[in-house]
Amino acid sequence: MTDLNIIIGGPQGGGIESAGQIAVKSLVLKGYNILGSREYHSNIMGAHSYYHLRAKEDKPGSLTLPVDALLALDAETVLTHYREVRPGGIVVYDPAVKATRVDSIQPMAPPLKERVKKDLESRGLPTTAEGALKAMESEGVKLVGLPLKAMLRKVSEEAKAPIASVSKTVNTLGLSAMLYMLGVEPGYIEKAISLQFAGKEKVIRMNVAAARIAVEYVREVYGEPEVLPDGPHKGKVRMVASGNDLVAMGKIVAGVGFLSYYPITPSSDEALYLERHKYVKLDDGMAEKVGYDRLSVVAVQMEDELASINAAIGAALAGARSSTTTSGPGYSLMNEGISLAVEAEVPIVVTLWMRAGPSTGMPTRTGQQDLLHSIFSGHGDAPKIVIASGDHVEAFYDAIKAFNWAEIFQSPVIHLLDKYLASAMASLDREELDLSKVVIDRGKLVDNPGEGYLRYKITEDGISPRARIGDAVMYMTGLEHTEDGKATEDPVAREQMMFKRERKMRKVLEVLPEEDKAVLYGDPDADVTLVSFGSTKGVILDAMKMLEGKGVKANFLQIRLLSPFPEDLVADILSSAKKVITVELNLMGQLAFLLRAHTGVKPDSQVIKVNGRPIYDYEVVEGVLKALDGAGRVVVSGGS
Amino acid sequence: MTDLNIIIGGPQGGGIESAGQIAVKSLVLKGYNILGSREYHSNIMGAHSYYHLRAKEDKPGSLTLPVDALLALDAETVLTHYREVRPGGIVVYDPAVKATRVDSIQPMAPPLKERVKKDLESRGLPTTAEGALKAMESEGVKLVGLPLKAMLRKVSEEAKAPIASVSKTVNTLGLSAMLYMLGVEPGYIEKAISLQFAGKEKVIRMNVAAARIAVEYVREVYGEPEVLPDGPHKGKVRMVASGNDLVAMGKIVAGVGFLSYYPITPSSDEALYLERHKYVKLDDGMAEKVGYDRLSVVAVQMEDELASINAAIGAALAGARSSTTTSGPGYSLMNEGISLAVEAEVPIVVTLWMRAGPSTGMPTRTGQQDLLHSIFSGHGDAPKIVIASGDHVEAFYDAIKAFNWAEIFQSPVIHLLDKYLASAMASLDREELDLSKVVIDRGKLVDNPGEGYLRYKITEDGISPRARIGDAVMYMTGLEHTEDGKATEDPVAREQMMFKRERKMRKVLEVLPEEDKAVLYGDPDADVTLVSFGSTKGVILDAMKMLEGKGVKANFLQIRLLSPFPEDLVADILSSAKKVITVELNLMGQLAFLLRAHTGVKPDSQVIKVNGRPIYDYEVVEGVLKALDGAGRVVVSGGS
Amino acid sequence: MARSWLEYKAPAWVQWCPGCGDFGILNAIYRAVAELDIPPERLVVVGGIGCSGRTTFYVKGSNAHALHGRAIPMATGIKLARPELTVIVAGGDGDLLGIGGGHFVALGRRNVDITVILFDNAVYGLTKGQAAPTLPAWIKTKALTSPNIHDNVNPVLLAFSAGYTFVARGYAYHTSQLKELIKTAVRHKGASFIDVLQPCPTYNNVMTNKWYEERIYYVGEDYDPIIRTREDFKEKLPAIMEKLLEFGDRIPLGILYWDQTKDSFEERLEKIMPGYMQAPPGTRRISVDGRPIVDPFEVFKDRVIVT
Amino acid sequence: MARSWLEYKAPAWVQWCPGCGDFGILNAIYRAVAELDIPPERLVVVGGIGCSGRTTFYVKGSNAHALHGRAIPMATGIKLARPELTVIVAGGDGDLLGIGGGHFVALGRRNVDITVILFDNAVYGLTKGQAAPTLPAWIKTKALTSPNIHDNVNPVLLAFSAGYTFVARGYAYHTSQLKELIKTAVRHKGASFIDVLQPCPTYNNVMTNKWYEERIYYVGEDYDPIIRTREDFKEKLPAIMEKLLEFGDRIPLGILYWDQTKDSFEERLEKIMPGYMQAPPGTRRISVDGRPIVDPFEVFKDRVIVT
Ligand SMILES: Cc1ncc(C[n+]2csc(CCOP(=O)(O)OP(=O)(O)O)c2C)c(N)n1
Ligand SMILES: Cc1ncc(C[n+]2csc(CCOP(=O)(O)OP(=O)(O)O)c2C)c(N)n1
Ligand code: SF4
Ligand code: SF4
Ligand SMILES: [Mg+2]
Ligand SMILES: [Mg+2]
Repeated sequence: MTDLNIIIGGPQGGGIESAGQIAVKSLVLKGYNILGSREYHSNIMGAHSYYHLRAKEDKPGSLTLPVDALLALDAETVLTHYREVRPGGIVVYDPAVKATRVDSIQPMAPPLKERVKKDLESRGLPTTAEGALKAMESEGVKLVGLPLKAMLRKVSEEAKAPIASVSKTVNTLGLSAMLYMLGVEPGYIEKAISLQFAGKEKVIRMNVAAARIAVEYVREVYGEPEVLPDGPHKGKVRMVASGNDLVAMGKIVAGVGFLSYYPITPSSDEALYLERHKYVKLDDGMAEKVGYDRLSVVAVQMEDELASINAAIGAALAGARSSTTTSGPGYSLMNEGISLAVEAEVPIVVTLWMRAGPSTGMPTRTGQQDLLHSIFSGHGDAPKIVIASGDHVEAFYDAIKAFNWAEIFQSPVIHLLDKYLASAMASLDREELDLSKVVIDRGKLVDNPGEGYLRYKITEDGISPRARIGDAVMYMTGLEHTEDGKATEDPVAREQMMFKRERKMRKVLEVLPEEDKAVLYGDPDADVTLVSFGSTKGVILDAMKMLEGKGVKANFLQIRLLSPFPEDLVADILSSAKKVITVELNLMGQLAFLLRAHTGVKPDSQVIKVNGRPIYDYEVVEGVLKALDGAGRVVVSGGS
Repeated sequence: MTDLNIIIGGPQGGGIESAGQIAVKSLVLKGYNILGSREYHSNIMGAHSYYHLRAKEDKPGSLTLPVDALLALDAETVLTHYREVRPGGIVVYDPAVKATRVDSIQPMAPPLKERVKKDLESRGLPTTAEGALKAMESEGVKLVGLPLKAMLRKVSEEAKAPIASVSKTVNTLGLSAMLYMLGVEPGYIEKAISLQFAGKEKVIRMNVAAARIAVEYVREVYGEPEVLPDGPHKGKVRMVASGNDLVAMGKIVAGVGFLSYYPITPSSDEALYLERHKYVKLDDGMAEKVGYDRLSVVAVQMEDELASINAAIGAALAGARSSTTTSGPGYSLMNEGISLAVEAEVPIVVTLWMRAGPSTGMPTRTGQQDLLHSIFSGHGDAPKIVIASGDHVEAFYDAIKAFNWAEIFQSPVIHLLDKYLASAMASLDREELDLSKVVIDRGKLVDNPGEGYLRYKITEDGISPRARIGDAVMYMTGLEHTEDGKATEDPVAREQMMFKRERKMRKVLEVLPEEDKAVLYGDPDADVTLVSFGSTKGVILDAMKMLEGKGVKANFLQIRLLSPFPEDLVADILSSAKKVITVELNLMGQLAFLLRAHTGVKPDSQVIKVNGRPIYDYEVVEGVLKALDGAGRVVVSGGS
Repeated sequence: MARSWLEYKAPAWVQWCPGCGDFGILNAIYRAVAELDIPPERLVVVGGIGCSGRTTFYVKGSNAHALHGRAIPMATGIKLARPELTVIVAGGDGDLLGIGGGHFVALGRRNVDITVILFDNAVYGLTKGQAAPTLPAWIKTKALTSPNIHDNVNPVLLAFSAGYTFVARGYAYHTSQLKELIKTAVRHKGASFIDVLQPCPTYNNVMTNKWYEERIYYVGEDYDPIIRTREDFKEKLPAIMEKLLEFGDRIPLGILYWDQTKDSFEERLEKIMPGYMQAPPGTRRISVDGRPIVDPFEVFKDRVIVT
Repeated sequence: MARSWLEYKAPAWVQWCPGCGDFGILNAIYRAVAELDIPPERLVVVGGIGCSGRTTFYVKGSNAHALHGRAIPMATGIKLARPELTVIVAGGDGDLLGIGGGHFVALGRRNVDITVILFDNAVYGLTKGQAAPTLPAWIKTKALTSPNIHDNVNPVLLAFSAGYTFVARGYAYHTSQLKELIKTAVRHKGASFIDVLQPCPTYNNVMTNKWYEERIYYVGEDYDPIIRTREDFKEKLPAIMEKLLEFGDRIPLGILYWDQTKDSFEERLEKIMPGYMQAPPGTRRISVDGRPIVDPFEVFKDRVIVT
């Protein structure tokens, strides 16, 4: 069984992202499933960034530490990650960085500098990259030095291009050397390079040259490595996409007509991906069926998030499947619009990519801190639908379901995801994005409302027939209103409308299938039940297996629907749980809070992580073991 | 024991507010305690508005229905309130409105029209004001007709002013007639008029003339009424003020230096009252002590609530006691700023006057729907202090305490109140606003920070010495930061700051006295414990007495501090409760939710009200009785 | 003129104070849309929050009453989803220039085909008379506790600076002239703006009907605000700027600036996505027999890898 | 010139990309505040969110890094609480004219004595190159998937329209000229605005140093932007408008408009509350021996009733 873990680090703007993607593609081509994610600073150039990836035969649900190989494209990487490579692993680095002192590295965070210096000093090592390399070596890590400058000169010669213009291949040099050392045949690397730079022939040529030079060099110095066996996923049409990509894809598949957004990490890449595909040519057959041959999505960058949500509301009123995408700070600004969408019963989908807060916080780091904020967003009693996706596949389907639910229940739907899922890339099979599972349901949308149309007609399920603005005389308002949408302050009419809206949320719980509410993975009779939501899913599933190896039988309750909360279902499942441990990436234990509020179950322990890094499988294991040892709250803190 | 209940109704802009205030003042002058509140539409002129008041020897904690007297200045009032006068009560009206048909009253809410017509028809009465009067008469209400037109003509003669210019005294005519019929001597009414229009001699003269004419008329037609005995509160220096007024007063007493606001009901009147007193002359002794003789508060109307909160944050950074005031929609817009204030540890006070939502909702109606929204406002884990005032006196002190806490804990403090308290007037004794109870505590504010100052120094209690911007080189940011306020994404430094902020909230619970956290009123051994927060306090205290009359022994747990939640204290108190019933003015049972989340106690029943009107004493009684009968949720719906 | 203005009168009590300038604006809107013969269900009045915003309840249309300050973005969403509709924004000075100031500017940059009617009473009517952004400094209207110390913003200049392609000023009590302005604005393809001076007899006791009547005048026949070419712009600009800046003893009414050279946002969308107008997002089909019309493996080829 | 600009260099890694125009602006700020001899602890740089906003971490001062778009209101609160401080806002075009557009306009109306420096790179730098409000239409910078279909806003015209009393334009790489502009802006008592053209070599591959160098020029000695009287205004306005509007083949730099006739907001506050400046909210005492200094029954007489 292959389980390959890699970190590729270097300065922001130094090609870390593309090196990571080439690695991902090489390994996918080689037949593996991959999971890879980028950690980076809120900065354009120079700060430390790294790509963290894992390749397995089955689906990796989690990144992990330590890794098998570290590619360090600068001194900072060596000094940041030297404690994260397993004994027997390799580090690929440029010997030229050895002399670099910790203190001389400008971008390096001062607290990290202090920690590293202390550690190296305590080991009696110099506080330089060399010290860190020695520390690794002493722990059985193999040092693979690459004279990058000399190699670049070679690339320049081969590619017949000046050094300056080939200097960008430095990441390819390092990467190819590392992959080759790990047993990936050069052919895969070269194919991955071609895929990565598709359409840019010159760039491909230069990078392929670099790859060859690197491979040659390491072969010469370290000999032919053992070949990594091929993975089982060869000869297939697959997809490699990030969470951001998959949500954009889901929206387009769902028929989104309008996307408003204001740039913000980590949501912008969703908008960007959607914009790349905002104009789709339909094949003739389909064109005939739908009556147009070019599907155009109006994607508008608005002046702020207030505008984004209100424009999305406007487009939804006019009949478009309408959405906006943002993260915490933007969502805070959308609160008022959310409350309007509740009161006025407007079907919009708000994709909320959580990142580390409060406030501007750490814009490019992950977290699950917006759970309660999103549920209780918007003043007044403003119930809404909140769904959290556990992984890439769910992200895709949920993006579609969110539109269905928005229209069926005439309610804002908040689709909760996080920075980790946003940037994490996963390999997917065709069957995983199975359109035959996808239904487009627009609920009570009526094309011909007719005379005397009442937008807010009181009905048993609380849902009124919905006409598009432009198809009937009607009135829509955020003021309390009578059935015809006219403002009223009548106490009785008011109460009626409050209860109408409440009924809709009851209906949500009635109508949604269990798998969209809460799902129990593993043996119902396990000794311990882990409860979580969102992107921890894969991590917890992986950790469950590891726990089993340690003799702990755990199962996992994934809460999918956070609002309205499926209290009966969850209470029912938890009623037979022997021990309940929540796992979440926030400080206050927001899910634990919600659980107790809705079911009365107070988790026996909480495992939390708040340092802005994704949680790793071994941390869940560690957390659970400590919890079983009696810890009330376990804080895990891995990652750089 | 006097218990006088009155409703004065008429069109908005028709002097209802001033009639109400004259009534209040007359009864205060007469030695009573009063509570009076105005119900009105979000409209400038013409819609139905009414003043609802109660006078007692002891403090009325609640308004109630039915009333003893109804003054109906138009047909709509008759038709809106005819079911709200007790048998034996009186209705003062103008016979000229009798013929007015329900259908012809434009401003009247269509659903109300339907209900009234149905009711009158079912009684076999005409669907006119006359029908409603007959209905009242048949139930033993005494009809007191006033020929207002003729009386106005008389006022015009007496005041030697044209009809048009005296027409505004129509409310005084009706009011004086009613008060006189209820036994209030004309002298009090006239004195109240002089107080109400202090400084406007002509207006006073005209209204006094009107009062005399009215009294004369009713004396002639109905004879001399029995005189209402004087109340016990005579010969005192008292205050009659609304919740809005008292919060503004509290802020000024607390030393507020900066108030930013954007107009919104029901907060605007707080800002308006503060603006009236923003420039205060100090006496010479005090001037010498503080070094200035004119205290000036910078009160700025900003361009929106985003600006309000950020300007307030700026002023707080610069060392001012700084505040902003708003209601739901504005608060939604402040979410991002709140999150910043949490992350950057800025002491600001946000006064949140709740009104009926969601969205624009019913701007001038009351509710307690923003409890969870305020607690979870702002993305990220953004813990803050939330305190709710139960009555006028608490509102005053809490406004002061909020500033102390904001500065002691370097945190935003949300002061929760509602529209009902905002506009309700209460009489207060000097001892109730006792300055000897007031301390000004600025926490760790340092005047001379010195070299090497660290704004976010890690301390045991999580609280760092705070210097004003302008007194030291420093850095303040909403990004995660190191002790010196520089942005960092270091995982360890990040975690440290998260825990630092968490410790502060723990400290709040440690430091605050119990009376500011949760207070149990009544016999700890009662059969049923009512739990509530905010302005229901007086109502519940009144209802407890009524329940006792019905053989139900209830006590009342008022939750004052909603965040951080005093879970141990509340759990402890509730642990001996026999039956728990929450009372709150929102749909989802927000306090009940919070209670269960924090203490595990699921209330046996919930009494809720969502129609935008304040809850009345008899409704609490009714709710509790039904709850004791086994109802899980009781919705009460009184009021017009 | 197929329709009577009465067809646009919604069955609702009009809640404004007696003598309020809003009545004049409402009448002008009734008459303009009637003369333009817009079917009520194709007419979208998007209102802000304020006395002015209530217009949405009084004009029979397919209307939306937005949040305070957010009428413009909501209208933008509606218009871009259904470009065939007539979209009019009705908002107050607090609404459009205070809390909504950022959107006001952004609409100019977008030039979406929306007509913005500013109910300019220089006060916050519905919240009881506070100073609005158009209230000149040092005026103390009755609800203020001290004189206004903010300068007033000049709405027509701001609109011009922001990029509106049609900028006009009207007077609330001059219903027929205002009606003509509205008609022209609605016909203009792009972001059009009408600053309507609107007395608020209840709260603005300074800028009264009398105050305005002493100052307003209509720009004459000789005044040419129309830009047909870039050269026009250079040439006519000084006169236009003079009018845009004039606000004091004399206040010009009429069309002040009209740039006919620019594409609307919808036209620009059509340029980058030909076909958009024919199958706009609001009304196009998004499924066939309840199934999606695009397959991810066909459309998102950039993410497909054949192993 | 008591201080060296080095005294203002905060000990922090400056995170901008190599060649970024922001370095030039930062240097100009260092030198301006040094020459103005402002003690670092009295200097308040309020930054927005963006590459530009990071300036707060690089200038030694008593600084605040605000929310995206909210630097102006935060600066307003700081300045009004402590009018004796020097307050400079540093923000991007997205920050100040996009999400912060409403506040940008409002500051003009208030004329608070704040200097706003716009880092105008026509893109959203920190979020990876999206179009900013100052990017002209139909340009397709590298991060865009299709050409920009928004018109660009003209920052100096907008500032003028909003009421800023000092409006200038500088160029990021012209450090010494920019330094002089900043000094004059800081000295000006009122809302001052400097639009600094700032190449973003990483994302704006159209409006490059070369692009700017081909277009920019300094207004000459003969150009007189100073308004000393209301008559001045009338007389000089045509020339001023021409400069404010000029942005294309030629882009004027220098002081474009300078109105010296208006009181700052602080001065207006002092007019309605004499004594405000002497005992401003930020620093005045609010208690004596831990007790309040006002008694409600003395101050709020309007609510007192003697029964
Ligand atoms: C976010 C928010 N803040 C404040 C309000 C309260 N509010 C309602 S109307 C209004 C201003 C009205 O003034 P304007 O826009 O000039 O309209 P007018 O009433 O004068 O027509 C305000 C501040 C609100 N509804 N929402
Ligand atoms: C409410 C909110 N929305 C979005 C963002 C994300 N964001 C950070 S910087 C930025 C724009 C930066 O552009 P600009 O203001 O032009 O500054 P520059 O980086 O170009 O200097 C955005 C949108 C945010 N921080 N907060
Ligand atoms: S307050 Fe003013 S603007 Fe509002 S309805 Fe009355 S007169 Fe009109
Ligand atoms: S992205 Fe542009 S503006 Fe930001 S630092 Fe880099 S060059 Fe400068
Ligand atoms: Mg107005
Ligand atoms: Mg920028």
